[in-house]
Amino acid sequence: MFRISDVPIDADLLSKELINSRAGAFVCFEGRVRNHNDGCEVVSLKYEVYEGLAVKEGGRIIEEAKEKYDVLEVVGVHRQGHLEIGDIAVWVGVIAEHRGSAFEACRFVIDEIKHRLPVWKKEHYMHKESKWVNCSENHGH
Amino acid sequence: MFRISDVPIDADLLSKELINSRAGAFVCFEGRVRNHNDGCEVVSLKYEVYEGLAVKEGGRIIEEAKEKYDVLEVVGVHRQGHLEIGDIAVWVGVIAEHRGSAFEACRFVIDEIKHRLPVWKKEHYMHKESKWVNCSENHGH
Amino acid sequence: MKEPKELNIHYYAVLREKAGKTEEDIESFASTPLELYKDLAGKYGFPLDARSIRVSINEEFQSMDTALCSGDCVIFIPPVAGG
Amino acid sequence: MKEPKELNIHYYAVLREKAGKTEEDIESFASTPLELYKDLAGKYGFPLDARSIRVSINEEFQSMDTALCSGDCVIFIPPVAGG
Repeated sequence: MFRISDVPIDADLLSKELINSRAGAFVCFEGRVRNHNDGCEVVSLKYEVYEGLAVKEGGRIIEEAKEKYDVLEVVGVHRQGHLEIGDIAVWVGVIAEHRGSAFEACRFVIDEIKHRLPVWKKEHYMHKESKWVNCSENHGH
Repeated sequence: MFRISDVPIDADLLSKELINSRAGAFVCFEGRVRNHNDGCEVVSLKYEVYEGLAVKEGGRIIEEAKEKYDVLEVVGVHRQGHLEIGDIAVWVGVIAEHRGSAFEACRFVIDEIKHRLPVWKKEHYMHKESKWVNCSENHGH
Repeated sequence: MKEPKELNIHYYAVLREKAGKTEEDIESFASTPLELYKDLAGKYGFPLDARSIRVSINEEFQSMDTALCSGDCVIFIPPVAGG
Repeated sequence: MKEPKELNIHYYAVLREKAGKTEEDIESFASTPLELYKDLAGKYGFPLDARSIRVSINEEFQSMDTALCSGDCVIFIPPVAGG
């Protein structure tokens, strides 16, 4: 299950989707908005999401995780819109019989989300102009 | 912070102890009571804890994690007493600036807890006599 | 004689800001997303080199060398930054 | 002449069940936890070999060859199973 959310992510509610009496391990990851990035003070940020493709690609990532690791269930959610410091940007939860595969699958899903999901982040800073992360003219040079 | 709890572990409440505006990553692990172990149907279990030493040793594990990994805060709690299927037996939460160290520290803490904490588990089964896990006469043979 | 294709283009992030719109219908003689991107980058002053751009056609990732067809919905994907 | 040591022993898990008590004060001539464990295992029929047992003295893990002193609180640690 992968979703894009316009409203604050409720981690407690999401973890209730991951209940199974065979599960001995639950691992979750929350990506939160930090107050700094690359040495700049961040005050807030905006996530813009190409929702149709993001939902498809997120679903594919979760299916890949289920094929690759011995897990019972995987849930992922990414926020879009305006976020403040401390808000949850992305949430991934995994249940498995044993902890090894739960940790590995959770790590796999968040790594793939960061690389593959069509999501863009505009950071608003205290002391300089707002910027689309990774989208400056000199990116990669 | 490491604690032993006589009452059900409230994961949502614990995660609220891990709030820091520098944190970009929160990782948590829940160990839950499974309905089976080693092919036997488990109906419930009891954790007996040598509390004085467990609190000391758990605290040492958390200090080791903080020295070894670049994390902001670590919280761990282990239940004692009678638990039912699905109940949380142990909870570990970590916040860090980046996800890599949060995942690694969380994994380290739960692995060390399993090896080092003076905690014993008696499983009650559907179809055979209750047993202290790891404490049979033939253990390790 | 070569006819122009009718394409629906959506813009996101820095491309949306530069184009000043979220989407548009255009007629184009571009045969691939790569050609199309270069045309649009010239028109709107997109800051990103085509080498850092990926493309989605009809809601699936495709190569920048795919042949475009009339009716395609084309979305250029700047470097992502989710999570 | 060798005098017995006064020791406080606590029992956990399978040892508690076999001893039928959570703790007791005893007098013992055992010079190490290893000797003490063997004495108690004989008395109570503990199912675990001394090689699988660790020991805590005064709330710290110690070697099974540590010298015992009068007044020590000794707790034998069967193989753990937390988490």
